[in-house]
Amino acid sequence: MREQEPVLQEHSELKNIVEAALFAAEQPLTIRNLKSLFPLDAQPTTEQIGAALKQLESEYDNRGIELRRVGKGYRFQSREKYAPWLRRINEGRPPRYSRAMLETLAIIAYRQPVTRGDIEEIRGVGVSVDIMRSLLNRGWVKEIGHRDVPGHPALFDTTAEFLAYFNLRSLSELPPLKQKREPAEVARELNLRLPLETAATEELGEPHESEYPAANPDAPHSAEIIQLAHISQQDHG
Amino acid sequence: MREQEPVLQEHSELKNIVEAALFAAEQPLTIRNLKSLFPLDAQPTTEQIGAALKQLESEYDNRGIELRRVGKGYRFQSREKYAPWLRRINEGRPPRYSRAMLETLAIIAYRQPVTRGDIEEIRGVGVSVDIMRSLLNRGWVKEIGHRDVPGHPALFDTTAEFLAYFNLRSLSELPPLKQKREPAEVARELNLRLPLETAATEELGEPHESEYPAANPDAPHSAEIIQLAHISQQDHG
Amino acid sequence: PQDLYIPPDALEVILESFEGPLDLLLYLIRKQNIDILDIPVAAITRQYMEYVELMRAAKLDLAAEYLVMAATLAEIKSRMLLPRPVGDEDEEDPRAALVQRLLEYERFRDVAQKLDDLPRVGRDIYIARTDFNDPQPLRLLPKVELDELAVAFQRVIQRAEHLRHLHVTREVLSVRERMTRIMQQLETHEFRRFEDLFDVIEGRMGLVVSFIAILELCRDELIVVVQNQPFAPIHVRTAA
Repeated sequence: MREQEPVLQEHSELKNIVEAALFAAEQPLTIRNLKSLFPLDAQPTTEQIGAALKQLESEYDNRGIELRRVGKGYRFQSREKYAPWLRRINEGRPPRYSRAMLETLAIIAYRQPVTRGDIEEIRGVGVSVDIMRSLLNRGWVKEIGHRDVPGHPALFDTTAEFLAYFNLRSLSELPPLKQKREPAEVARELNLRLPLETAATEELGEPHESEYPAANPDAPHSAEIIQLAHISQQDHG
Repeated sequence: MREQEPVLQEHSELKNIVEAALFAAEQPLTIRNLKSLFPLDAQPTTEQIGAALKQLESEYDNRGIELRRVGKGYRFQSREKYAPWLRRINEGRPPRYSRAMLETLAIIAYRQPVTRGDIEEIRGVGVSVDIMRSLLNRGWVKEIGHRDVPGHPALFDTTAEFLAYFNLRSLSELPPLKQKREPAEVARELNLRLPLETAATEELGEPHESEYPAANPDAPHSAEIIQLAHISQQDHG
Repeated sequence: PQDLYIPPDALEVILESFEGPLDLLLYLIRKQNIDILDIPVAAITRQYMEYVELMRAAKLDLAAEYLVMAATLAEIKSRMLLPRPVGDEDEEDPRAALVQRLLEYERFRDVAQKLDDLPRVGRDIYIARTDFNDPQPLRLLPKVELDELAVAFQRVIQRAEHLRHLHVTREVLSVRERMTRIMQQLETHEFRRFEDLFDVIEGRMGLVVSFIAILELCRDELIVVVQNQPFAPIHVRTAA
């Protein structure tokens, strides 16, 4: 029986489990990983796993995918020669910029020139180096100097390429904002670091009702329920 | 040449590309998706793609994984019988869903499109925002518009992801819903079973043998509950 | 009588497991092997109310729908008591609407269970995927619409307004800021008396904020609070 081990039947369960596991796992699986799929009292030997892998490797010869060893692990991957076709899978779905990226770009476009600190202040959260780097790499944003304050932070504005991409003749063609308030007021707020006093007086007692609408009034339930609760209490009390 | 099309060579490039693409894609791929892998001037016909899929299906017969259509797309997936082994790859336990969530999902799936009100009507209790949000976030359910009644409540139906998650080719593969009993029929049966005289006596506190046969040992139901109420009060009081 | 005793914890689990009044009613009906078309309303109402009382006693969040159903049952019960003209076949049984709802809910409750049993991704089946081996990965540049830019800016402004609104109340006495200040104070002095970290002039809010800041710093294990013996002075130092 021992010498029979390394030779597996064409569709042995062991081989099938190893195969399914390699496809289901997100990372390459080591022989140790593969062993641990089995309960302790039914664990295959390293040789058995090895034989299954070998068998799989040869079965996928000439197919669209291949079994590869990476480091100590094994995984299936598409064959390199089919890459030109596979690239088109994602073509229909171009990647999208993150919210953070779009907001950063928007702030630079509408409020240029700005420093990273300005952007962070407006967004209320930090701006990662990656975001700035991507925008610079894309050629939509450039550094145009430094603000003359302590630390001399870099100032950014948008480029001609940015205008060209969005088909704009000038920044004045950027879509206007649908303001609820005076644009000048908003602009002032965003451009300036408002001293605390100003902010306080401006904001005190201004309910933001439009932003947070009151709960939907068409809830006819509660009155009805209270009434019924009365009935129920009468009946049982 | 035409009649030769559906029969593919064992390792045709077309079949290999389809295979590699299905494995590399993040979602199930439709025949249309698969066609679009090829340049316009070299696009295979629907029949050719279909033949490749068929061939792949049979080649993966008896392996650890299988080709399966879910919704309109195709994907490779592990065979159900190997789940006990594969569960050990991923540490976390597979999620379990509450009855509230499953019932809500079932009502949407069988009755689509439905409003939240429809769901609440059937279940007899409110549908929590969390459940709807959870279903929407999982991508199993989507809003497809509003019902043209006062309040314009949102209408929901299930998505392709729902089918894919539950391994279904179409909604018709959902487990059958028990036949609905017509209101008229129910009313008639109720009347048949309730002679008028019985109605009167039953409610006048006379022991009703058929309801609680004295011989039946698990009749003292209410006593049991009252006793439990005591226990519970001790525990919480 | 094997199920006579249910431990209170288990009882709570049972009570919590009801998905609403219809579910509870179905349970009561099923438990006694009653035909759903032949519900003894008086008895079921009594049992239903007992369960509802139990839920109340267990201090469970009792959905309002349970009370609505109690009222409905009471109404049906009283209607059943009313004498009906003999031979009037058209008069609807008072239970008809409820039975209809129970039957309808039961269909979906049962099928939801079957839905749960369907083989599903991540539990019974796993998606078979491989890496895409691409020697020259194509760098697709994301597309952006001009409108998206405007929407993004709009969103930023709205959030900035909201944030600033919060700022006003927070800025005056920020716990975070106070934490920083305390850390600075501890940088210059290795040990500081606990009381010295408070400034009475700031008033009660200031004291509270300082106290919360100290608790936060303790929790983050940035500072250590020491007291050598009961009623001895309390000292604070940085954890490092």
